[in-house]
Amino acid sequence: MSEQLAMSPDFEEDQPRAQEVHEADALLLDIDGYEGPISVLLELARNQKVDLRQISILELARQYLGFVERARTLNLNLAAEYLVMAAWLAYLKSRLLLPQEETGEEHTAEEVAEALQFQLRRLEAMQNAGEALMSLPQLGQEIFKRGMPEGLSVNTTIRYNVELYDLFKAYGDIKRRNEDQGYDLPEFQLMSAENAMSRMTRMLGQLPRKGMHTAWTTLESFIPEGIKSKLFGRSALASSLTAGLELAKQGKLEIKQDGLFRPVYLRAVSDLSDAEVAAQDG
Amino acid sequence: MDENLRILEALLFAAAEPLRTQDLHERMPEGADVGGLLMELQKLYDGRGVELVDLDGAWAFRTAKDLAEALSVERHITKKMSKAALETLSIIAYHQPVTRAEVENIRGVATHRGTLDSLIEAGWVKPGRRRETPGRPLTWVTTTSFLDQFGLESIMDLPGLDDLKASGLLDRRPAIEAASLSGDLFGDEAEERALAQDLNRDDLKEEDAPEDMLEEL
Amino acid sequence: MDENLRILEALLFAAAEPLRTQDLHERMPEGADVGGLLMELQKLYDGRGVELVDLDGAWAFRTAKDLAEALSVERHITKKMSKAALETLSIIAYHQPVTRAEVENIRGVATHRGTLDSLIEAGWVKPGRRRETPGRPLTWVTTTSFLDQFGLESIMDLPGLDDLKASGLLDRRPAIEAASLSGDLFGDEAEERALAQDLNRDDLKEEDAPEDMLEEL
Repeated sequence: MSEQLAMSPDFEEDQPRAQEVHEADALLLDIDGYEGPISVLLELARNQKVDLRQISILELARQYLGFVERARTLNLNLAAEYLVMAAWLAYLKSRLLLPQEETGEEHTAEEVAEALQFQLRRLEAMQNAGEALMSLPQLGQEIFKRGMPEGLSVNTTIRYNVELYDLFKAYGDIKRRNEDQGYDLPEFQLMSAENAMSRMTRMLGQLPRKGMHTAWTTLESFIPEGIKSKLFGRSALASSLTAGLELAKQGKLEIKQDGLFRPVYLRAVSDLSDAEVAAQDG
Repeated sequence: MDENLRILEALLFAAAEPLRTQDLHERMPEGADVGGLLMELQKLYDGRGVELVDLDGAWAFRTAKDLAEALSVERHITKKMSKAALETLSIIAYHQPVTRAEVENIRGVATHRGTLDSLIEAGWVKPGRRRETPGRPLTWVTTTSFLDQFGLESIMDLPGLDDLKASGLLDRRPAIEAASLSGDLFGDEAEERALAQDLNRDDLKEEDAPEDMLEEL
Repeated sequence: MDENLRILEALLFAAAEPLRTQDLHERMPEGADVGGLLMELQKLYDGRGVELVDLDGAWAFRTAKDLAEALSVERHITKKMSKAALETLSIIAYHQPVTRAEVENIRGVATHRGTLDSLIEAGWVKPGRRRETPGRPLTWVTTTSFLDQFGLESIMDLPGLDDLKASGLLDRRPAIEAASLSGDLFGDEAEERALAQDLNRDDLKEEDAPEDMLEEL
């Protein structure tokens, strides 16, 4: 946007006055000494030689755009941030000049101008404060510390919080470790797949039958009741599912699940045909 | 001379760096009235070539400020601080505790690597508490060495601090918030006039026709 | 206080090395009676925590010699000993004189250099004679400080292995017992609740079943 702005013939008609060309040149010569566009804006504002509270943001914007334009004329490459600032100022300028209208922006152009002015005043205050700091008498320049400090020493003595018991225990640990060669596998009580299979086969026979199929039953109802061990409970669930899958493969039951993490249902498949079932019922 | 006063004097003379009252408590004999002894010692050295200075609770002997001229032979040549570093230092000093983002906001530029580093290396700034806002950003504050460097007793002695406070310029918030929320900016008649002038400047209107600007944008 | 005396005091304080009378003449204001001022300053500091001393014709402030002790602090730190150090110490205590290789052999792990160092630093072990075997390895023995630390009269007072067993110190660790005796599967309420939770988490809710089952019936 700013480049378009800079190349616009209309804009070129807006030639900065001779004195400002000079100002911009001084700024551009020392551009490395400035910390970005705000720093340049502050320098331009100072050149207006008025209290920053009286500063004209419109005039400042015009000067800044002149500075950017001058850089272009001299074929100097300004960092992108300077061009972004130029675009922003051009926009602010247009908003300030246009009659007030509902732009839907959060802040009015005047508020934004105030903010910019505040920003410049605050930065100037900090730059002045920095100068004031540097003009204070400084250590090593005007104030001196002792040239040959003897220094203070710290002698640290360490006390160990160890008792005889700790010593014996450490020795005992070593002895025990040496005795405990080999590793005992911990015993786990689990439900075996065989156990689950026989249990499920037995239970399927007892389920109510109707038609070719018995009723759908949840997987958990095949698990023994009153299990107290979490581990045993999990193994029972896993083994029962395995047994169920095996029985399904053998065609003795059907398994269904409505979705991920939904209950698993099983039902027995009758060996008899529908007709035979009907005959039996009759 | 009181034995404890002698010990305190020797401790402060021997120490390479300022000693905090609590350091002194640790090193002084049991039951010594460190606070009272410090006062006594400071009085003893009042008006002398060497003075006992209180750096916000840390104590050190330093040559009297008014003897700068006579001591110029001791002066070391120090590297000049960069403009960026000085700006950052004064912002941290006057706005502390202040986050890096706030410093950048006030300066209007991102902080280059090395700017804050050089101040930390000089021992003039250190991390303060984290701000209890989203992201819990780290804040920066000045150190005892900073006070020592500039011969200040506390940060309340920073030059021009009261004026800056009164002017509302010690506001860490982004300019748009700070400016629009501070009543005096809008209430100020001079301000209003300045703004009105801005808007009524015929020369500006002639030079930069709004239509042209719009076209460009 | 005389201005020249103040300057002299500050000069001597700030100087990085003792200053000869001639140096002082160069640095002091024209016509100052350096010799007289030095005497005056020395008298002023007589009996204080800091003294002005004449080092073979060069002058400097020094903290009073009798306060040397006050300038260093004794700090006592209580530390816990690492398990490795404790084990190594116990092996040296029970098997002394013992070589490092033997210690490692008994412990069943390599010993870090720092482990033995910390025991030497604590003053509990020291090198004994060299073993008259190939390589003449150094042996390690316990010290008198070791006996003091643990309130032992002699290393003969260390309880024997049988005593340790009898006192239960060589028993299997309770943690191991708990793991191998996991017979108690039924009857733990906490376990039961955990299982119920597990089943609920897996969405294996019993409530889901009845309607579905009825539908099928």
